[in-house]
Amino acid sequence: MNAIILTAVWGVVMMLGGAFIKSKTTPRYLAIGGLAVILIANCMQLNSGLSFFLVDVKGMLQFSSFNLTFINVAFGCTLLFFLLNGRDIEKVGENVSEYFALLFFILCGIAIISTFNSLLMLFIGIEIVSIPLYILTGSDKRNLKSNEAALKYFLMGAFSTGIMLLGIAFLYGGSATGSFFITNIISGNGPMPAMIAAGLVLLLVSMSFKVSAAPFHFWTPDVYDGAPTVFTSFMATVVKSAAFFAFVRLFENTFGNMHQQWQTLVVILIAATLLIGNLTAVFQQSVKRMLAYSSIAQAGFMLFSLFALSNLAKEGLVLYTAAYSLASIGIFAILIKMKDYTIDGFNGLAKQQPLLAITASVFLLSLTGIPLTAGFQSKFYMLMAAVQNGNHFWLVIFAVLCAAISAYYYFRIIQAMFFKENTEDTLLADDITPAFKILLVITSVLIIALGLFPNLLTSWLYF
Amino acid sequence: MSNVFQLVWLIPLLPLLGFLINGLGRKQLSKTMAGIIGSGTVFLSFLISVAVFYSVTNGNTYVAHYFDFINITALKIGFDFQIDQLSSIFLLIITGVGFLIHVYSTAYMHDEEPKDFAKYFSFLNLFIFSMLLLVMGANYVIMFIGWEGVGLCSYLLIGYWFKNTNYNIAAKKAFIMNRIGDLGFLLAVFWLITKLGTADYQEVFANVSKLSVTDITGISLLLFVGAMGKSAQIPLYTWLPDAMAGPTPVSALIHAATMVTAGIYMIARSNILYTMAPVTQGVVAIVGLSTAILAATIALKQNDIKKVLAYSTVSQLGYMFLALGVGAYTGAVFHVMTHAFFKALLFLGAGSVIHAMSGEQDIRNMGGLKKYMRVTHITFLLACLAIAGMPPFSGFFSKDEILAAAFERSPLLWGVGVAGAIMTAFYMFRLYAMTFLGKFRGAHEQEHHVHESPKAITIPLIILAILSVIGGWIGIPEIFMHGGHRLEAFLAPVFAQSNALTVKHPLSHSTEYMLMGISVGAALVALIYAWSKFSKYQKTDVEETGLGKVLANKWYVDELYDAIIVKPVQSIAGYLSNIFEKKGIDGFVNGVGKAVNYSSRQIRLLQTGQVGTYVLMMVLGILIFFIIQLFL
Amino acid sequence: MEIKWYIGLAVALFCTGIVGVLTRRNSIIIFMCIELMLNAVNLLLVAFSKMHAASALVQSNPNVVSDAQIFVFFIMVVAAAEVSVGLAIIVMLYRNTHSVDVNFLNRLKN
Amino acid sequence: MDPKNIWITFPELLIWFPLIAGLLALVIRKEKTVKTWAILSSLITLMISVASLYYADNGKYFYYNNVSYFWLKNLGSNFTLGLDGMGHLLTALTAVSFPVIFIATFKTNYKNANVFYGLMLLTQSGLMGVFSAMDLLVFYFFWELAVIPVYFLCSRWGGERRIQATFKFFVYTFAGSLLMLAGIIYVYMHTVPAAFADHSFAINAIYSADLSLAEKNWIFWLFFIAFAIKMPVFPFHTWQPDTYEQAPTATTMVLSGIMVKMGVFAVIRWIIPIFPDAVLKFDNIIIGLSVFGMIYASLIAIKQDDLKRFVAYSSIAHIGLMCAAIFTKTEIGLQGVMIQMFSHGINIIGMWIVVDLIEKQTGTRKISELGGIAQKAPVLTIFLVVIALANIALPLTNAFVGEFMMFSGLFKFNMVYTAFALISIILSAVYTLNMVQKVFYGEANTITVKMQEISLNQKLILTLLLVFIFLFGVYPQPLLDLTKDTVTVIITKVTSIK
Amino acid sequence: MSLTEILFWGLSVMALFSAIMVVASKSPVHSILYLIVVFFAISGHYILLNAQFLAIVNIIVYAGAIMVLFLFVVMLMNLNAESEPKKRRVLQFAGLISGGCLFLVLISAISETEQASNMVQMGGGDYGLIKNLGLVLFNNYVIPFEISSVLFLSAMIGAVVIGKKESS
Repeated sequence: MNAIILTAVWGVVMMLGGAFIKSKTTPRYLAIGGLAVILIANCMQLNSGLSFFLVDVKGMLQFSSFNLTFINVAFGCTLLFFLLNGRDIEKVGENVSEYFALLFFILCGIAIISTFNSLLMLFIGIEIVSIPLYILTGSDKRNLKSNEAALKYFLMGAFSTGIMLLGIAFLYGGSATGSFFITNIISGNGPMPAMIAAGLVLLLVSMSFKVSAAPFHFWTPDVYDGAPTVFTSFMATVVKSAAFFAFVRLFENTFGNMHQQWQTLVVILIAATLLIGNLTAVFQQSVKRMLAYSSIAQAGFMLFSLFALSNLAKEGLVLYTAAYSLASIGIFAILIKMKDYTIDGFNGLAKQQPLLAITASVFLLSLTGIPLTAGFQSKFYMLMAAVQNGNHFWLVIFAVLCAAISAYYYFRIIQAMFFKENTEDTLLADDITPAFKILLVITSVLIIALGLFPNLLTSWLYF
Repeated sequence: MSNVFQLVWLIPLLPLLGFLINGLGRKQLSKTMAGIIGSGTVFLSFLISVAVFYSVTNGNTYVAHYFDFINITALKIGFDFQIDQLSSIFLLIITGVGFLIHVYSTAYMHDEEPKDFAKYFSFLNLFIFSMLLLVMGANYVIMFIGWEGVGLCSYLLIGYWFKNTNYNIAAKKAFIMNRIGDLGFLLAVFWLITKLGTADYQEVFANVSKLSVTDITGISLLLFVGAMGKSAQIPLYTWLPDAMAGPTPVSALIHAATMVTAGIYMIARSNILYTMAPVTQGVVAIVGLSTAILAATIALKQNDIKKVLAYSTVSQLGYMFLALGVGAYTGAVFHVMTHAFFKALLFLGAGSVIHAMSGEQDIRNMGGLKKYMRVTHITFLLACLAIAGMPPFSGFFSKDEILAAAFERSPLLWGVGVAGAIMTAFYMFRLYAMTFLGKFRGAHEQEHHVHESPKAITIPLIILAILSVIGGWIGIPEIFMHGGHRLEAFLAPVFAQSNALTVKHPLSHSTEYMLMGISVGAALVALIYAWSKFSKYQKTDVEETGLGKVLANKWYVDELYDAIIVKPVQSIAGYLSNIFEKKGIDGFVNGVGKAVNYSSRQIRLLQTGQVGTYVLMMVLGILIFFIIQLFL
Repeated sequence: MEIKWYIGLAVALFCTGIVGVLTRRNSIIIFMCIELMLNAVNLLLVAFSKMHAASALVQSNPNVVSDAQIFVFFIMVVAAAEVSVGLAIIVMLYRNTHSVDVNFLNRLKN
Repeated sequence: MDPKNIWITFPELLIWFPLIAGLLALVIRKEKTVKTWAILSSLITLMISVASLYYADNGKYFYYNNVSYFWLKNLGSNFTLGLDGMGHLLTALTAVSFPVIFIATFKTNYKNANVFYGLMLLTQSGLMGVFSAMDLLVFYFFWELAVIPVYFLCSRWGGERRIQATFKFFVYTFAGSLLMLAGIIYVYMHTVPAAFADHSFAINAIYSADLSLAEKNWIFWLFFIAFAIKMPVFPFHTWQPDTYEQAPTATTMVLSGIMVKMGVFAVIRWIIPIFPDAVLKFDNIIIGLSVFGMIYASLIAIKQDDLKRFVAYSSIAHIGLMCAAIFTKTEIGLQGVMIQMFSHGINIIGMWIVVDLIEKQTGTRKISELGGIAQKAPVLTIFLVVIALANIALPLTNAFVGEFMMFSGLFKFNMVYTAFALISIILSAVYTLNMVQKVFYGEANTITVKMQEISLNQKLILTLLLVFIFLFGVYPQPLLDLTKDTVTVIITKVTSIK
Repeated sequence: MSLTEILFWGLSVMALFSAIMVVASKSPVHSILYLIVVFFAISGHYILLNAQFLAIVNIIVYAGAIMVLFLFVVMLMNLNAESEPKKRRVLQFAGLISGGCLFLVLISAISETEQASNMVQMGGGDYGLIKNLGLVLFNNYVIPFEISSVLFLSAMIGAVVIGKKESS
């Protein structure tokens, strides 16, 4: 509860701050400080179940240590994101504190969808996440790309909302007791009534849309490409992770005991997502767009948690979200500093900015899933969960082959940075502050630490 | 006497030391020093060998175990030496003849640079070492070590003048053909190991009864393949003539006296296997005989003095295999010995001639040398008589024994053998006559500096000449002298097992006399004819025609091999490396990459950038999911 | 009245909305079609609520029905919020390009 | 003192010391210093390994050679290291090779030498890990980690086509090891849960995994393909010639001398004990493949004009024999493989050193352009000839023992294969002698005329290699004793199910 | 055929027809007007189902506020029939087909099940009255109610951020 309320409140604070604070940098510090406090508060709730607000949530929200840990991960990543990219947020437009306010509202939504227990909360939460995102996507108003992205995102997002609502309606209609609580929509594990099935498919589709799983991923590349890069970074990491978390929680609690009856759909989703994501990423010239596709590819791997729906899978999901978010935030942070977003723009970066190059390669290796990085551990968990599940082992094989393809495009950047010379020696990246470098190093250290000892994170999930 | 056996390990070690000293110190050592070290070490081991020889006369066998070469539960191969009558004889031949040739070389190679001189001697010593290893080893693995070692040395020595590409090619050919033979040898050894779990002579021969007939036949045949390679039998004989590229002493030592007889040693060593495999015996006999004939025919038309000798070597080796094939192991060894004497002598003589003619090898440009080089001439003549099988020279006894044994098996073998003997007599005396008789046909400046060779060359010649005269008297057949065949008595323990298995039905004296008479008489006729024909030979530049041409071109065997083996292999290799590897396998691997790229370029077109199409896709997706979920 | 008729009607409206989204290029119309879809859902929810009201288990859980109607209420709330943002975006777009055609801007693709 | 509480064990030392040394090397700026440091540290590693060989007897000194700490406990994977006979052998090879490589390439200068040597040392640490891992997951970790530095080494300091070639190598091996990962997980999921823990990656648990025949038969391939790519076995070999050709020679030595052994090692350590039935089922296919690969590679080697490619293909042929010998599952064959792993490492590194010397001096690797070096550099020639002859397994050189035993193992398995395999022995003689003749004999030409005799330290190194070659050629017994136990264990795994 | 049924069918036909007109009619203004008609029809249905509160809210919020907003925007841009370029026939056709298929699939899947024949309680039951809804809303649904304020806040900020003219 702490997280939800505090973020909402802090969002309001930021909003009002926008009205009174003229300085451009203050909102940043305000936001960072606030988020830190919120993080601590959430930790307190996680540790000792201590909540500042005694609210009877009527079972609509559920604050298990599992959910709270995920909120920690999401907020932690966001904090890192603020620290790394605060200055760049200021560059986007002039109403900085509004952006921060929106970001806080999104965090509030994230807190909701990672603790929801009723379809209503899910719906509201997702809307709270989406609507500010539409705005942030379009926040670079002069830039037509940004406009286009915003429009596309908005229209398709609204459309998917419609789909989701129809699904919810069918679930409500189909459920014997007529309830919106995810846990008692279905009782027993008999064959699925048609209405429930219809609702399931529609929900699956709309959630797949949110986590950009093929064939419902089409908005992703365009929106990620068009949105201001800072916000792309946020969207592609924290928001997507949260969506995944909601996705898995929803399906586990609602349809968990009919798992076998809808696994096929997930298999199709995974196969399509992995294939399209990886294959399309190969040819991209713009790193930003390539990362967009790679995020689709990574989603394919995360979907394994939906495929397996075991404790291992859920641990894996949290680990994966952490690993993926850390690495992507890092690589985006570096990308933002680059002058030229094409892969050739990275040529010879190792000469000019060795530290950037090294950390960047750590992030990329983690995304590829090389051992010693968190990326490997998370993929490893996912595959383990999938194998443990027992069906469709071929899917695992397929997944690892796709991972091999992913090495292909991630390493293109590494090659550019280390083994290619930049022909005209212009400055490749600018305003690299020492603090920024330190943060990058910290991030990579985190990644490697998680790669060595995933228990650091997973051990928080249950107790 | 046993203390002698304690010294056995010195026999191979001394030449090895010589090799090391000469090899490492070749920059520092003077020629004389190198020569002394080279010959001295061999001489010492010769002395020890003599002692050893006398201590095995009483028929005992000595096996020395030094350390485990390979020792695992499945297989134990010790680094062991076995000294018995057979090996001691070979020890004598190798070290004795080897020593003479070392001495000879000191003079023959005198024009070499000091360091090359030392190198030469180190190689010679290395060869002696490997050869000794070959004959002393107490199991097939040690034998194989020596076996490949001598192959290596012959490679190094043939290619001694490494600047000349043809020599290198000849050396390579020798090595590779030997390798082909070794393949057979190895397979045989593996077979033994697989069936008996050991490669020790004594254990193998003791348990030979455990082997099935197929096993024995297979093993013995494969061993024989090895012998083909080393001892230059059909089809692997073509390297030997080319090997004449090496310095003449090398040809004398390796390609006449010792290495090429390794095959005979090996078969004699494993005689029991052959006695128990009649099929193999047949094969051996036939291969041997046909080699003898083929080589002889080729030798008829050769004009290079060393080539003639080389082919005669091949054909003599053929005789030895004939002997082995018909079970006359003693005869084979006997012939090895005598052949070692007179063939070494012939080569050394030829070397002396070449030396005198300052490198000229074509006998058409020689003639009338007898008045210039007395010693060489006499010794050479003696050797020719010996190889032609004229009594009482050594060759007569050994060859006669072989022919007799062949007759026992079948008169046909004998007949062909005699034909070979006749040709031998003919081409040897053609050679002799064209070289020493008639008048000098060489250039003038050559004539001026034709001279008798120095002592270091002539003395070995004389010693060998004596040996090739009297060498045969240790094997006088029964009919001349009772118990005259001392060699047979001496070797009896080695062949005891086989003799026990073979039923002897000795020829009546009359037949034996008749056979001898025929062969000797025929040979004599050929001899005289050749003498008279070629003593007044005139250089003519008429092209050889018909059969002559074929013979002069060695039945075109090299061309044949080139066409059916070398060329195909080369073209296959070319195809594989240029087409199959690049286009095929690597093409596939890169093709995967290309495919990924291509499909990437295609799939990304789905991303049309139009909301309409995106939503359409989504709706289609929904449709598919519905159908799957609700109706399947 | 059997529920299937309501389902039929709602789904029909919903699909009409979808068809609209698929076939039109004017972003405002598309947006309106989406609103149509939402309303179809609202109708369906209310119908379902009354269906559950008819079934016996209402007694066990009295506010099954009102749950759905409140859900509808929230949908309307959200829809209102969405509309404000959506129209804002469309207007912004119009300001920059003087067009409301969804395919007019096609910089982002492949 | 009680051996139980010794504070560090040999495998740890062997892994951590190179790692730390490498990290230190990264920060040293001066080139000379970093070179000396690299040599020094590798020598220390060598000493450590020698010491470990002294304590090799696991019966007596178990606690010196085995260690395990908790790692991913909840996954049942502990950080378990251990050195058995095979481990000792290969760590020793690694420890010997690196100083040799460093000293031999002392003359070559690299830009940012510190990074170069740092990465080299990291590679060493990774290799040590691979050879001493007693936990499947740990093994996989090191298996990947050993490759990453090599990737950077090759693509940073390699030849002009380095990036593509190395990348091909990387993706190829990466794909392979990912397949293996899938297999690993599958096996792990079928390990019998221990009393308290869940499934486990510990070597014994993995060995006794409860897999049905059908499962074994196809999981086997997931592992085998990964290792086959690394070895490489025909037809997975095409990355190798390109990589060897493009990589900097020092790295090529590591690749060919040690890395390929990873594949062979892994097959022996993991495949045979885990999938004995599958091994029995597929041995014919694989041995056939390997034997064909031997002949194939030898034939191609005949046609190679580039010395590096030439060596690469000859190495493929040798590896083919090792692979075949492993799958004969005979004691003698496996012992042969053990010796050959060591010998091949020594010999091929020697080959590379000579090739490198020639390239450095003449600036070309084209066999057709060289010739007559024997006049200019007789000593070099002698070394090359000896190494080349060792490479074609001439008796009394180390390779002979190995190949002899492997062949007789193969013969035990099947005579026909042996006959074919032996053909490649002939071919190897053909191509080696061709090379020797074309490069070293004949008249010196304009390119080779400026060849000079090799320097002292190179002489020393090559002499050292020669010592190894002849020592283990004449008296291989120590190696055999070292690996005897390992082989027996492996063999029993197979024979027990027959 | 009872009165409610007649009303039901009438309203349904009206709703469907005008919905189709929304999609089909050229000029945006017409579409908006048709949409308003749809909303009215749906409100009618709500009343039939005795959900008065929703009926009213629907009229006020949708037909009143939202549609007016739409109308306002359309007027502002003075879009007319000609301003919209034709979409490619193929796409339109495909859209039509797939939409129809979706309809058929859903209906055919659901209408057969026994659930589908459950009766709907027309009229009766006072769940839909403001009083009850209000009670439930402020007891059980206070959390979402509060939280939706966040939604509105963000929507508001969004409108501001996007609508505000950038200085410079």
